[in-house]
Amino acid sequence: MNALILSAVLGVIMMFSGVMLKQKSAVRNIAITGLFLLLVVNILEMSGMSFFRINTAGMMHFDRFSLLFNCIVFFSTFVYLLLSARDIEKTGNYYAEYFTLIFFILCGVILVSSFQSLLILFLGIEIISIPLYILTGSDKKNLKSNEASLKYFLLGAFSTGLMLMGIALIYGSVGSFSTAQINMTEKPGALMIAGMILLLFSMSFKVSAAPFHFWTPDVYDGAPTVFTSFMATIVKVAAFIAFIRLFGEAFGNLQPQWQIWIALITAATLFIGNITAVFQQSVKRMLAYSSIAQAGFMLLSLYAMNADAKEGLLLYSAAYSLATIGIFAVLIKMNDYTFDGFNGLAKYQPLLAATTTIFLLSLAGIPLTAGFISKFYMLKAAVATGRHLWLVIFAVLMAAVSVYYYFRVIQAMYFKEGQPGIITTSPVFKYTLVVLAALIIILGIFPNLLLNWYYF
Amino acid sequence: MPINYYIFLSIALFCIGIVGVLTRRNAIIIFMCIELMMNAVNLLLVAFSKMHHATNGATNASAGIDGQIFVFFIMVVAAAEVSVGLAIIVMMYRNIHSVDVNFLNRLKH
Amino acid sequence: MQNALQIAWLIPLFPLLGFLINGLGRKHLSKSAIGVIGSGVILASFVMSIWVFLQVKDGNTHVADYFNFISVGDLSIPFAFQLDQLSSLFLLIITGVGFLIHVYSASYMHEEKTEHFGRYFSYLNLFVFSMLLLVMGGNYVIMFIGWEGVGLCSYLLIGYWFKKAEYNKAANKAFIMNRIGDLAFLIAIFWIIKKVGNVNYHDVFQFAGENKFSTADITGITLLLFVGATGKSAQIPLYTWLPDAMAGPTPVSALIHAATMVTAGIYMIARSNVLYSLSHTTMNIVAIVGLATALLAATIALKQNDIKKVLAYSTVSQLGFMFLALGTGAYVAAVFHVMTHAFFKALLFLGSGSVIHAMGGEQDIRNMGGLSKKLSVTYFTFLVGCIAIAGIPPFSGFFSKDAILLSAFEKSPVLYGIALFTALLTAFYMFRLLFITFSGKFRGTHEQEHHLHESPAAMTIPLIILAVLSIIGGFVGIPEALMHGGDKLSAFLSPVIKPHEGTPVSHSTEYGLMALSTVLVIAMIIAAWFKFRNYQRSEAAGFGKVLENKWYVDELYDKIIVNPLNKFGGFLNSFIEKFVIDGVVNGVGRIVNYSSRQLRLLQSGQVGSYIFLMVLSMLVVFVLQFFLRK
Amino acid sequence: MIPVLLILVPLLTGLTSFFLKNERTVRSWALFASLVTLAVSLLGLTLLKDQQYLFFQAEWMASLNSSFSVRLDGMGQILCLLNAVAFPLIFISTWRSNYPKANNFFALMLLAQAGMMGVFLAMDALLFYFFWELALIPAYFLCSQWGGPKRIQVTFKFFIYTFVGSLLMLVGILYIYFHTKDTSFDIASFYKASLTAKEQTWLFWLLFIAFAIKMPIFPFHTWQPDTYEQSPTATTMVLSGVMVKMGVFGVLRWLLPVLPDASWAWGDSVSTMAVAGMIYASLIAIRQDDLKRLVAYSSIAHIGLMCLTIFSVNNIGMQGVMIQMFNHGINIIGLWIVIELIERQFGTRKISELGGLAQKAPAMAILFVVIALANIALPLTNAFVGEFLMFTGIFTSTVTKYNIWFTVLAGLCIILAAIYTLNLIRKVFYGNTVELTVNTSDIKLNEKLALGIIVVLIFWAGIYSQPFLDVTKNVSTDVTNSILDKPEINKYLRK
Amino acid sequence: MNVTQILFWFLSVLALFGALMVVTSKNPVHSVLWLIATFFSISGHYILLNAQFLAIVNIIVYAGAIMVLFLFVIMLMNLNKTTEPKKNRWLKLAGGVAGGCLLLVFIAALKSSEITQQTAEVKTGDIGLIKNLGRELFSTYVVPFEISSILFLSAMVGAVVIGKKE
Repeated sequence: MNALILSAVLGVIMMFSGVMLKQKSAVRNIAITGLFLLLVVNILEMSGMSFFRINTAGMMHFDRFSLLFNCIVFFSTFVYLLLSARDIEKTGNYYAEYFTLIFFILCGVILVSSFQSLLILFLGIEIISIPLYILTGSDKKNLKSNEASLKYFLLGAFSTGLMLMGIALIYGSVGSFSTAQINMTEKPGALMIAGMILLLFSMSFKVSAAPFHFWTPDVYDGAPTVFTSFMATIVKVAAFIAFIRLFGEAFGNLQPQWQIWIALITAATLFIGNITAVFQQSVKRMLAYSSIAQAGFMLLSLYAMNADAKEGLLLYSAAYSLATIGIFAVLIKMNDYTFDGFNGLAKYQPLLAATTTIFLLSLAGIPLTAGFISKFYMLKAAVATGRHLWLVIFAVLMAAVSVYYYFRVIQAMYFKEGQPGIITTSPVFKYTLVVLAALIIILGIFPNLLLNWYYF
Repeated sequence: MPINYYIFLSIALFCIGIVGVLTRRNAIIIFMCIELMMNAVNLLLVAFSKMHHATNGATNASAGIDGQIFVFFIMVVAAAEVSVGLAIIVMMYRNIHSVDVNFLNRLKH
Repeated sequence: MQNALQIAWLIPLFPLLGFLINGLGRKHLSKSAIGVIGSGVILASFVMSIWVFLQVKDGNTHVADYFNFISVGDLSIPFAFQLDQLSSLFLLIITGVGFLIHVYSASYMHEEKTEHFGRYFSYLNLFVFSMLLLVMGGNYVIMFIGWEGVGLCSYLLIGYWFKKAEYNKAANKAFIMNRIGDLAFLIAIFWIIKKVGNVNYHDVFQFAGENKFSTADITGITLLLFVGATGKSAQIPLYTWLPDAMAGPTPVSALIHAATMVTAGIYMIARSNVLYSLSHTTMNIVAIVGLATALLAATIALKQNDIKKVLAYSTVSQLGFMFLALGTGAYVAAVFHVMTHAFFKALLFLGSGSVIHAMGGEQDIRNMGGLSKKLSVTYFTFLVGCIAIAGIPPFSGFFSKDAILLSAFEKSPVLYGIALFTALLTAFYMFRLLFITFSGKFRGTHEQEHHLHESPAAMTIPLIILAVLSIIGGFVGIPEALMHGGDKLSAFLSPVIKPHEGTPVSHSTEYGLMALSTVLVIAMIIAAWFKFRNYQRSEAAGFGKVLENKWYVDELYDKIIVNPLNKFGGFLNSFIEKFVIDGVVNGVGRIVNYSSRQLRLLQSGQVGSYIFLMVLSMLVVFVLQFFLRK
Repeated sequence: MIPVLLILVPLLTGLTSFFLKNERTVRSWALFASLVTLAVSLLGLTLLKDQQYLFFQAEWMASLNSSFSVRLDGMGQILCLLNAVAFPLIFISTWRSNYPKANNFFALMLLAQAGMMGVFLAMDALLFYFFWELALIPAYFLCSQWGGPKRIQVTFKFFIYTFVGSLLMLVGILYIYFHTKDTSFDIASFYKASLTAKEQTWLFWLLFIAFAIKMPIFPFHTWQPDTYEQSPTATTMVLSGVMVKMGVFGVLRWLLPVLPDASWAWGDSVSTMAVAGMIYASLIAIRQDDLKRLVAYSSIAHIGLMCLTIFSVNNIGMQGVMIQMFNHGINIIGLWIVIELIERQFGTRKISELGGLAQKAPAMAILFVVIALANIALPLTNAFVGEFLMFTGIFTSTVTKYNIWFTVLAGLCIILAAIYTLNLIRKVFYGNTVELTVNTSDIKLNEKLALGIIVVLIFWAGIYSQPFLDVTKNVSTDVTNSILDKPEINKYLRK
Repeated sequence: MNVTQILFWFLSVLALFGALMVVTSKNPVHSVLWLIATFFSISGHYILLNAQFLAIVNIIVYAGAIMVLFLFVIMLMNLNKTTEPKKNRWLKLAGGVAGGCLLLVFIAALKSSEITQQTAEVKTGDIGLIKNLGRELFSTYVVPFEISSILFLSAMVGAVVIGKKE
């Protein structure tokens, strides 16, 4: 609750700071400081210091899982701002408003990570989505950005419709929006199952799982790269948390009904994400597909829905967000988003290349990186179910395919000759990248540094 | 009224909305169809709300009220969505002087 | 005096040292030093061998375990030497004849560069070392080490002039053919290990003695050992390397053909006589293969024009005789023939070397003739060799060959008949060689004629010594029929080789057979004299052509084994590997790429189609969930 | 203590190497580091042989029941020794090779060494997997950065291929993990895992494919010739000398004892594959014109023999495999050294373009011939001992009824090996010089030193192999008995 | 059939017909008008269900504000003519068939759902009254209510960011 209120307040503060302050750097610094504060108050809440006592009538519950997840999100956003805040400012004139929207989105993230009622889930998702439509279209002169925004909006609204229908059907069956109530259903009727499936679809849409992923490549590609970074990481993992909470807490007892569908969706997502990414020529679009592929891996946790899955999802959120933010931060600095644009980067920017390599290795799931250990947890969770092992094997095969496109970037950077456009980076940027890379490796070797928080 | 009537009516409206989304090319009309879908949901929710009230109203006077409140929130969200959505459509129109979604094909593959 | 056996490890050590010194110091030592060291170490071994022989003759035998060569679990293979009658006899032959060849080589190879001279001697020493290891080894594995060692050395020596491509090919051929035999030998060893759990002669023979081998096992083991022997001792089907091995320097041929290498097979079978005696099948096969080889090689030798090739085929043929002896159970006769053969074949080869030396490297007998005048020592010693190999009493070859023929007769008159026929052929082609080379007119170039000279003493003295040995060497094995107690060799070897248990023929028959063979041989010689005394070059035709081309066996092998193998390899390489196996692997990649390209099209950019696909999948899920799912 | 040092020394020195800028310094540093590793390895073999020095365990991922536990047992000893010996040899022999960005090169080499050390030492499945990949990544970068013209595609294929394998292995490991009694990654728990025959079967294939790709076993081998051909030779040495042993090692440590029933049941199939691969690779080797490819295929054949032996499950053979891993590593590094010299001097590896080197470079010729002959297992060289034991093992195997066939067919490869090796020697070293080789110079001191050491090792292990055999004695018995002593298998054995 | 039922059927038919007309009208303005008609009929349903507050809000917010906004935009863009070019007929058909199938599947799946026997109260029940709803909204649902302000804030910011001409 600390974080929710603070981030809403911070959003308003940002709104006004845009009006009051003329200096961009001041606005930026406020935002970064604000995020830091957010992180701090959230950690305080984790350690039991909750500033507000508000009765949510059982509609929200801030447990360790959600709080830890929020920590990850805030930290990722913090890193994201450190790396890319300057680039946010370059997108358009309303830089303060962009920060405002980011804070509002964080509100939504907090909501979806701690909802106990479908109403909150719905509100949270809308609070995430609506600012995102705007951010996507924030590069107003750019037709691609326009197009992405409109597509996102139309498809997003459509999926909202599906979700509402699902909620309505479930309400009809149960008579309540409370997840606990829903989960108490003894014998699910058609209404319940239809509602659940509709929710499955709409959540799949939000996490860009196949076959509801179609918006993702276009939107990620069209949106200004800084915001793609934000969308592909923080927003996506937030959707996942909502997903796993919803299906764990509201439909936990219906697992036999939905597990096979999740398995199929997982397989389809892995397949489409990975395979389609192979042929991409633009790194940005490749990353869009890769985010679908990664979503496929994260879906394994939903499929498994056990203790390992939750731990794994936390790890995955951290690993995936950090690495992707890192890559996007570097990508933003590039003039040319194609693979060839990366040619010879190692020669001119060894540090950038080295850290990018670590991020890519992490995404590809190579051991000693956080990416591996999180994938490992996912596989572990899936294997622990003892069923549908074909899915696990399929997943690892697809992970191997993913190596193909991630390594194309590495190949371009290290093994090919070329002259990447002039890249200017600040020292802070570089240090942050290095710290990020180090963090990914440390997390890869000692995942317990993060997971211990979950339990203690 | 048997609840099934309401269910079928809502579903029918909902599906008509979907058909509209599928068949129309005008972004505004697509958007309107989505609004239609939401209204179908609203109707269904209210019907359910009354249904639950009919079943449980004896023990709990406010049984089913949450359904109507949900409808209220949906309307809130819809309003917000419409403002943003129309803004986006207008922005789009400014740039390409069309609201035909078939022209949205720079981003593909 | 017991300690000769204790320090018998010196025998192989000397040549090994020689190998190391000559090998490492070949650039720093002078030629004479190399020659002295190279020959000296063999002499030292020879002296040691005599010492050992004397001890063994007194009835002392010794098995010495030095260290564990391989010890794994229950399997323990010691690095052991076994010094007994058989090995000491071979030691004498190897080091004795080997020494003479070394001495001869020092002179023969004097034209070589110091560096290569050193290399040559180091190879020779290594050769002797390997052979010593082979015969001294106290178990099959040590024998195998020597066995492969001689194969290696023959490879090195045959390819000694490594600049010449065909020499190298011959060397490769020798090694590979040997390897085929070696493989069989190895498998036999495994078989023995499987059954006996051990490879020590003592244990194996004891095991065999207790009749613990099943018939299948014993037949399998002995046959495999025999296949090994065919490789090393150039029997059908693995004999073709030996004539090609003439590519090496002539003394090397002498060493290979006389003292070492080719006798290894005989030694091995003689050593394993306990096993062989248990398997009649194998024995018959050995006899038949031996005889067939003897005949085949003899026919080929009839038409060869290369002086060394003739000798080579004669070796193959003689080895066939030895196998015939082994196959008929006359192990002693085989060993006896090994010994006499060592003398006269070394003599013949060295003699031919002397001729070649004199002719300035010319080896084709058609270009020789009338050399007897210029090369009198060579001529006379060569003549002795020919008489010995033809088997005219009282030359050594007579006694050994007679023993073989006799055992063949005891086994079956048919064998005897063919063997005798082969022996006659031997006499014929040897004297053909002699006459063409030494009689008649000189047919070479003028330069060669001018160059003709008798070889230096270092070469002729070994010839003379060997000639003497060829004459008297047979007296250790005079048949009982001629002299009571004359067969000293059998007596000497009796602890190792059980006396031959055949149905003995009567002495009168024996006399008859001896007389028959002697008379016929002399007749053949006379026939050869008339035919070849004034040889004129002529092209072979018809059947002669077939013989000249060695029955086209090499070509046959090329056609049915080498070429198909090569083609198959090429097929695997260029088709299976590239298109099938790699094709599958790359195909997976291509499929991924292709599906990527196709799947990409799903992302049409059209909102309508996106929603359509979403609705479609919803439909599918609903239908499946509600109507098809149980 | 020792195992930790074995991993840490190359790891840390490797990481520091990234920051050394001077090429000479980094070369010396890498050589020094590799010598220290060698010293540590030798120390573990000689002075500090007690268990307390050879075992180390530290907490790591306690929630998964996985710990950082490393132990030097016999097989680890011999392979770590190989690993430790290989690197100084490689560094010495390539002292004169020029590598741009030498610091990265040597750093990656050392990291690869650390990874392989870890593989050989790990006593925890997860740790094993970690190191398994850690060894692969540097190799990938080494090959793609410093390799031949087609390096990028080829190495990439190699990487993805092996990566697929290892991911499958990971799935297998996870499955076994959930079926251990105490849900632990510890090797002891793995050995006691309770798995049904059906589960074992598919787990077996999951793991085996990973190892088979690494070894490589026909038909999973196609990455190998290409990769060897395209890699810088120093890396090829690492790949073929040490890294392929990871596959063999994996089978010995993580497959046979963990899945004994399946290993026994599928032994014949695997053996058939191995034998087919041996003959296949040998026949192809005969037709190769490229030195590197030839050696690559010969390596496939040799490894095939090891695989065949392993699945014959026989103590004698098992010992053979273990020392043969060492021997093969040493020999093949020797071969690569010479090939590297040839390539560096003439710029070609085509056999058909070379000839007559023995005249101009006798020392190289002699050393090469010795190593090549060792490679075809001539007696008194190291490989003979290994192959002899292996063949004995195959022949006396009690688990298969095709042992004679396997022996004979595998034996054919001995002959084929002789054919291609001797042809190689003949064409490259003998005969007359060709245009390219007229002005050949002989090898330099450093190369002589490296080759000399190899030759010494060849003869040492060939003549007096007992010390090596003693090291692996217990391990090999354990591995063998893990299958043979199982009652349900034991009753089917052919006595 | 009493008045309620007649009303119900009338409103239902009107809603469905309106909805169909929204989808099929060539002229966007007609679509808007038909949509408004549909909304009115839905509001009628609300009244029938005694959800008076929602009926009013629906008319004010939806039919009034939102649809006017739509109309406004359409007029602004001058789209009141039949500007929509012909869409591929097959695609249209496919869309229609898919939607129709979905409808069929839904109805088939839900026709025998767990609550088939239940009925919705018509004309009775006071939960839909403003008083009750208001109390509930500002007690139990106050947090979501407040949170929805964030939504509006972001929509407002969005309208500024997107809509303002530069």
